[in-house]
Amino acid sequence: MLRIPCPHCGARDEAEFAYRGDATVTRPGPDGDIAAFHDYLYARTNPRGWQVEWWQHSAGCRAFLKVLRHTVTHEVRAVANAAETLEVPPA
Amino acid sequence: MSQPHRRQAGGHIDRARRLAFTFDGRRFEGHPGDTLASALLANGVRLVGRSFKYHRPRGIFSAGVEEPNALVELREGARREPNTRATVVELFDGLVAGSQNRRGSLAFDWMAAAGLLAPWLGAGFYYKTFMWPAAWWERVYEPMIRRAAGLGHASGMPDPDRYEAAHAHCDVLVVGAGPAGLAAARAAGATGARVILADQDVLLGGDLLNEPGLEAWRHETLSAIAGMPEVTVMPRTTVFGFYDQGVLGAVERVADHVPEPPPHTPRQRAWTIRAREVVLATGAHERLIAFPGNDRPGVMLAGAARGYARRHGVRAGESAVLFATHDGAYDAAFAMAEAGARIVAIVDPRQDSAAMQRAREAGFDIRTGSEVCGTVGLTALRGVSVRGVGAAGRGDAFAADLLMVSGGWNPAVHLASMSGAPLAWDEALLAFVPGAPVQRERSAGACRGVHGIGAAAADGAAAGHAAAEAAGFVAMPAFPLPDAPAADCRPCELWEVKGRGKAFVDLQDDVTAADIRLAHREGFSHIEHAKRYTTHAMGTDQGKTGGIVGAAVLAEARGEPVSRVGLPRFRPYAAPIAWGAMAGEGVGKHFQPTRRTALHGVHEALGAAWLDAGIWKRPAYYPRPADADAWASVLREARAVRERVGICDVSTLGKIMVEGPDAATFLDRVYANTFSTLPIGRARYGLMLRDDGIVFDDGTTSRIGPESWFVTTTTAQAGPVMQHLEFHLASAWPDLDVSLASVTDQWAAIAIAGPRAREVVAAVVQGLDLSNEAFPFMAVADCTAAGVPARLFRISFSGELAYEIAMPAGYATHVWQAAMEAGATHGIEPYGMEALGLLRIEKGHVAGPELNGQTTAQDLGLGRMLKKKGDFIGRVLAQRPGLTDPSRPRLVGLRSVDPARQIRVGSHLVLPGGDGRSQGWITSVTRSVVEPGWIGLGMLREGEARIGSEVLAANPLMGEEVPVRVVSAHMHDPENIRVRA
Amino acid sequence: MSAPEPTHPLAAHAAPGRHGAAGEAPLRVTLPPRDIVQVMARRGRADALAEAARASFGLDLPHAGHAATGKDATAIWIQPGHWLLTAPRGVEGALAARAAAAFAGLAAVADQSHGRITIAIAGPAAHSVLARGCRLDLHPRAFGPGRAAATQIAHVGCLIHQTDAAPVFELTVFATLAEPFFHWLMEAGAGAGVLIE
Amino acid sequence: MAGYSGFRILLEGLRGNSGWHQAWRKPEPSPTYDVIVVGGGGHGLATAFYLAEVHGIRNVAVLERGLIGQGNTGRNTTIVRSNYLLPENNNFYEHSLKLWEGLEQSLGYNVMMSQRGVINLFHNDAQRNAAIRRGNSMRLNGIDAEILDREGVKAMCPIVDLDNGRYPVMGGLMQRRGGTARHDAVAWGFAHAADARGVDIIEHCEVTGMILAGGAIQGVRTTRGEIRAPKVGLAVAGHTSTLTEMAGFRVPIETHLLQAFVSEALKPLIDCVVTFGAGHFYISQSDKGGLVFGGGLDGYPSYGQRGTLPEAEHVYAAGVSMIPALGRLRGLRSWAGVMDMTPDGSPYICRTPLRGLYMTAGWCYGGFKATPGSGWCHAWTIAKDEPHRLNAAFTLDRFREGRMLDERGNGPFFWAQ
Repeated sequence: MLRIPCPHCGARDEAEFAYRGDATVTRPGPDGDIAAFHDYLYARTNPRGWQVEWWQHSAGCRAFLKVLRHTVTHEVRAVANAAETLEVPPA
Repeated sequence: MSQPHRRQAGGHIDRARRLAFTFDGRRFEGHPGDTLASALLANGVRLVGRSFKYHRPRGIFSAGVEEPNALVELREGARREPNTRATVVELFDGLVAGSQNRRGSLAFDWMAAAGLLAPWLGAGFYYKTFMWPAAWWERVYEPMIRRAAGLGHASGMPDPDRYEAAHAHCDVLVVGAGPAGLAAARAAGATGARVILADQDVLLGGDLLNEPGLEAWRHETLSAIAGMPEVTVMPRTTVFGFYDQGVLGAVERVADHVPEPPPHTPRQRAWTIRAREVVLATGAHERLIAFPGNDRPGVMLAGAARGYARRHGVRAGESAVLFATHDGAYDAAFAMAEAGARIVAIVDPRQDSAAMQRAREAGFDIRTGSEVCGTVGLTALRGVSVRGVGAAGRGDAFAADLLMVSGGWNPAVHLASMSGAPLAWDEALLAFVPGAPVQRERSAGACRGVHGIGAAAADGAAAGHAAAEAAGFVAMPAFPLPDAPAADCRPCELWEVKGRGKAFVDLQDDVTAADIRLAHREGFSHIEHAKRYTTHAMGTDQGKTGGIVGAAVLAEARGEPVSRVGLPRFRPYAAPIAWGAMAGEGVGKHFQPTRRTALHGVHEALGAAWLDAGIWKRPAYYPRPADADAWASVLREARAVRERVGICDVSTLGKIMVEGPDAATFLDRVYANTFSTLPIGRARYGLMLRDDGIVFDDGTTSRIGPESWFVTTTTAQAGPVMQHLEFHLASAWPDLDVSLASVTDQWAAIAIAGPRAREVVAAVVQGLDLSNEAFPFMAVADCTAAGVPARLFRISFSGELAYEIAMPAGYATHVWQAAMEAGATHGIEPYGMEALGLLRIEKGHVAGPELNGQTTAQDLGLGRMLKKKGDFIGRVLAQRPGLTDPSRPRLVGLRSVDPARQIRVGSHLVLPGGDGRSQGWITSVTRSVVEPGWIGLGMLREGEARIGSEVLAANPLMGEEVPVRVVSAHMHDPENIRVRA
Repeated sequence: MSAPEPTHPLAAHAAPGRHGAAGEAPLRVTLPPRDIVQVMARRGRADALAEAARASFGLDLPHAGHAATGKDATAIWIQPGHWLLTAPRGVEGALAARAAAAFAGLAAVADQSHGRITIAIAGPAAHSVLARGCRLDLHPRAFGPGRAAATQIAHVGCLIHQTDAAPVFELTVFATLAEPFFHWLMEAGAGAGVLIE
Repeated sequence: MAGYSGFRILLEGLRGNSGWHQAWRKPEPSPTYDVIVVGGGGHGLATAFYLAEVHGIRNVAVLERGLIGQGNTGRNTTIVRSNYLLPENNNFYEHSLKLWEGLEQSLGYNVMMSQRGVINLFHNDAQRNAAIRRGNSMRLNGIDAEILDREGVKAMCPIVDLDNGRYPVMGGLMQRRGGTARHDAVAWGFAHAADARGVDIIEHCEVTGMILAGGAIQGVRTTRGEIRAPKVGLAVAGHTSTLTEMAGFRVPIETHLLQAFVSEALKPLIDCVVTFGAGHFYISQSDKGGLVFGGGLDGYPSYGQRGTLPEAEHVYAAGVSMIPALGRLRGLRSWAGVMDMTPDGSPYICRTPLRGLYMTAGWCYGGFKATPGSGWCHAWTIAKDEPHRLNAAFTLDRFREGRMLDERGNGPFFWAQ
């Protein structure tokens, strides 16, 4: 079971969180065209390894968090607030 | 009722008390401290079950969770538990058990005829036959196979017992309370760390329970642990799984040792344990040796026989042969001799060893360099054949009723493996031991190959210290460890004795060494393929005693070392777990919480018929004695709204307070239509799209102040909309200063609708001019209603003049009653969801069935709402050709041509005289009060062009085909005169 | 017409008296009436908001995971920039009006007095009862008086605020889900016994 | 090689079962093939079988990085059905179901296809209406479907508690021709039959790179050397993104894990496949007697092939809610597969941006029942370099065009399908 260290609430069980997609894609601005929105919504790197993801602490503080997590080991290495940037470590 | 095989004294048995039980209807007695297996053995019951495939007679093979054979149906009636291992059932007074997987009696199971067909029933035979004729599989072959297969019978009745979930946190979790686990818990506990010590047994001590000489140390250790306030001891608790990030699952058997749970007590409790550090002290399972006839009742693991003799004071046999490949098993012979059994012979493939010397000094007949090559007996062992290792022939016969076997020990690495740790081959022990940990865990004692009580305890103490230190605690001084010489458990390599007859590697599923070799011949040479092809190690025991033996047979066939072959991957669960325990208490009525509005009691008092809307309970309609049926109630309620006035609880709609300097900008982006232009004190219907251009939700949203908005959502999407808003604020527009608060629970809401609504509302609400000029359609104002603060909206879902009064939820009943009183003279009637649906279908308002996540704004006739200027969620991708395709089905109204013929939601629309292909479908249906008959809404290709024509509502599922006329979706008051009245 | 007494969602479910087993140390349960206001800080106005809270309510707005009690109100951190301000039940809307006045321009204020209800539990069984559904570590080394945490118990969102080491926990839940939550609490407490006061 | 039959079993039994040979050869890879299929699960093996059987293309290699049938083919809950709403889906799955119905005879291998009926329970009007729409869509496309009332459900599956206290059962949508099959045998049967037609099945051969030239694929690099072919088909459920990354493009796929469970073996208790409508849960009973059951995704991307407790607890709770008699039975094992989840829940069988590279992917958790249909359509697409009409809609480009196949309207969220 995942335990995600919420920067506000501390380590909490996976059951309190909701995954909300790849956080490395950025929503295009008002000038975005179909291709840009297509890539934002659909095209995925889907790495077998480290990935930065959106998770909402939905049953806790409701913050949307960026979580650096490994998709094979499930290790959570870093959690940040939405405005912060998390770097994906080299493979 | 004597217990002829019970010792006079010794062991952890309370001989002063007697417990009566029955097995297959025969009455027996045992004592507290017994397992069902030990009590059966004490009474001389040897035949306990039948095997899976060949229905061979089987007895008690082990003394623990690893038991493959002695599976029984425990208890009766709704509490019957099939496949229960007699070796772990604590005996209680009144226990009832029966044998399983037999046709006829246990002694004369006619399914045992399958054994005669064994040459044709080898591994995977069923993949190669039963193919012709094709139709026979379901009719003939499969039912035959299914009846023959399976083990015990489920009761088929609802389980009467209750289960609990529970959560725990600790610094150090110690799994297993044998010598290593006890020492680990004591060492870790002494540091002040929070420790949980869990063991599946009722008595803690593991192998110490077989050593009377070490009882003092066991007691002293337990009392030391009991004195540590932060150490929690959990007996009868099986840790079944090691999950990511230090989370383990365990099941505590709270009331399995009594006939039924006492009041307010669950049968079992499922623990989720979060541990910073884990010490695995799970011990080892003794392994079998594959030799012909190694399954006969009376063939038993040596350690089990020793345990029955020492712990339970039971002789598993009166004349015993020991077949062992290492010194660690010899104590079984001494234990049996102490217990009064005759040791017929000790058979050992080795030539000499320290244990042999001692055994020889004790006067035992040792057959060195020998192996057991066969057994005799039908439903119980009568004799054993012994020959020189690898020799030909049948060997020498020895009469015996117990054959104790030990091929070495398999460390119980299940949890370590589940934690992610690789397994490493230990050439000395001929066993897999845990490799380098991946998680914060360490193994101690026999589960990593450290045998002997003294050595295991020392290993456990070190692990406990290390774990506590790793968790940030300071290690404390050492404590005395048990002084016990360790026997050498390194076996000589002997996995299989080849000969005539079946040599089983998996006793439960009847997998023989020959099956493994057949699998190899057929190319299923990898252990995972061989396992699946033969079902080796897939029984309830998961191959705990024979898994490695099968791997070794495969290794020999492949000409490779066992270490190369490996074991199949370990998956949860370490031992089978009760379904009810995993489910916990959130089942049945409590599977999901029931959400109730503040007016729930009002609806109850009105005798509402209920419906489920997500987790909400909502009134469907309010039946009255005079109503002939449900439709009569619904039509009556709807007619009241169309003709007079009705009142409805609309509290379940999602309500979100949106406030801040950027609130208007935010709403313009999340709604497809414009909100920033909305004046204060006005509401507007809003449409939200998803980013993919599909309609997400709708609702009316009001401007309460310059920066303050009151957003409503549909009932179903309240949660998703909130998350959608929060997500975009956090991820896409972090620059916007907007606060969101869900106020769904704070505000209850009542709709009052109908031509007389104004009079009723005017009588309830104070301080507002309700004239059409002062308070027109889509007006919003704060007010007082029946003396409580409230907010009034002039909005309509029904197509009539209507208002919604929102008030703090605690006052909802008060306001409802005030409205009912005020409406009495106007003939007010409460209406439920069915009438609400009727009214909105007549009006052509879309709702859940149309907003189903597959429709665009254009599909729903709402395309004109999309703003032309400015960005909003869904704008770009809504322009994709597939979504703007004019041939997409569009929303239309439908009316049954024959008013008496019912149409149904889910019918497809097909063209009369056409090819029968679906041109659309019906989304919503009701009977109409405006123009009697059946009407509906639907999605239809070229819908607008077909208005006025007839199509067929095809419902082949129910054998119906009903002509319907395509009409405008807005069947009632299309000019909106009534809502603006 | 004066405002009537609001209906409590548990009025029909929390009859005073003993429930469950007849233990010597039952879980003691009360339903303290509370006014509850959600306070949501404006962007960049945290310092001014904190100052206003000190001035008007005599409390320091607490950090994540904590609660702070002032002269007549308690503030509980619930999410970044959001607090629940609670006080014993008073005149309808008065706490919200006070907060709105005190925090004008600094925070949005939403009255939640009817949207949330508070259940207080006390007694030595409180920890083990909560452990039946609460996934958090409430051990004195990890939690304690003045600590607060939002979580989920039996599928219902629950704000846990420990007010006393005795221990006493105040559990604040959504009003429309109060009944199933209370049912869970009664079931969880049945083994120890429950005394509804 | 002699085929399998009851007669041969009789013969072999009489001579000590010594005459059985490898069910498929273990060849060394050749340097070139006409077609390489990457992935030795059911879909890849079926692709190879139909290439040989239908299109006469026998110079085919199936490259499997581990053992055949050990990925999702061996990790599912063995359900076979074609009860879909959208015509693009139900026509495809119906074709697949028809292939299933004759699979034993086509392959000469008993995959134990058991048409015991699949019932989707519904618990409220909205669910019933959706079931009727789906059932009628099936019927109008020539697929069997029946609507069951409460008594009908009781007759098919008496152990279901119709009144489960929270969400009483209103009825069910049943596809009688749906059922289960023995998952491992599907891989072995396709392997056996493809091998017999000349296909090289090469295990322990992991693809590590793609050989590209001029915008077209030339072959693959593997742990056993370079293998060349003008056409390469991917059938690597769960790992599609890893392979397409080698080919230089991204696909609309996120890999998620799905748990499955089996109970201890029992005498016959449940005779059909039944799904709970009020929570994620479905169950059937294997011929060996184990109850095979599962639920929804754990909810986050994972290649880990292991599930976690919270979703398992939900599955068990839903199970007891639907069938209270399950409470005293025991869960024996749990495991997880990793799924290619797509943003509309529907698959891809198509050409790719790279010439000569094809894929069958994105099966979400519907891959097992699709096995023969997927292989058949994939083989067609490879052989003809264009899709069959049955898979014409299963393209990667449908999201650019706005032609999603969103069966349940859950929106563009991989984890919500």
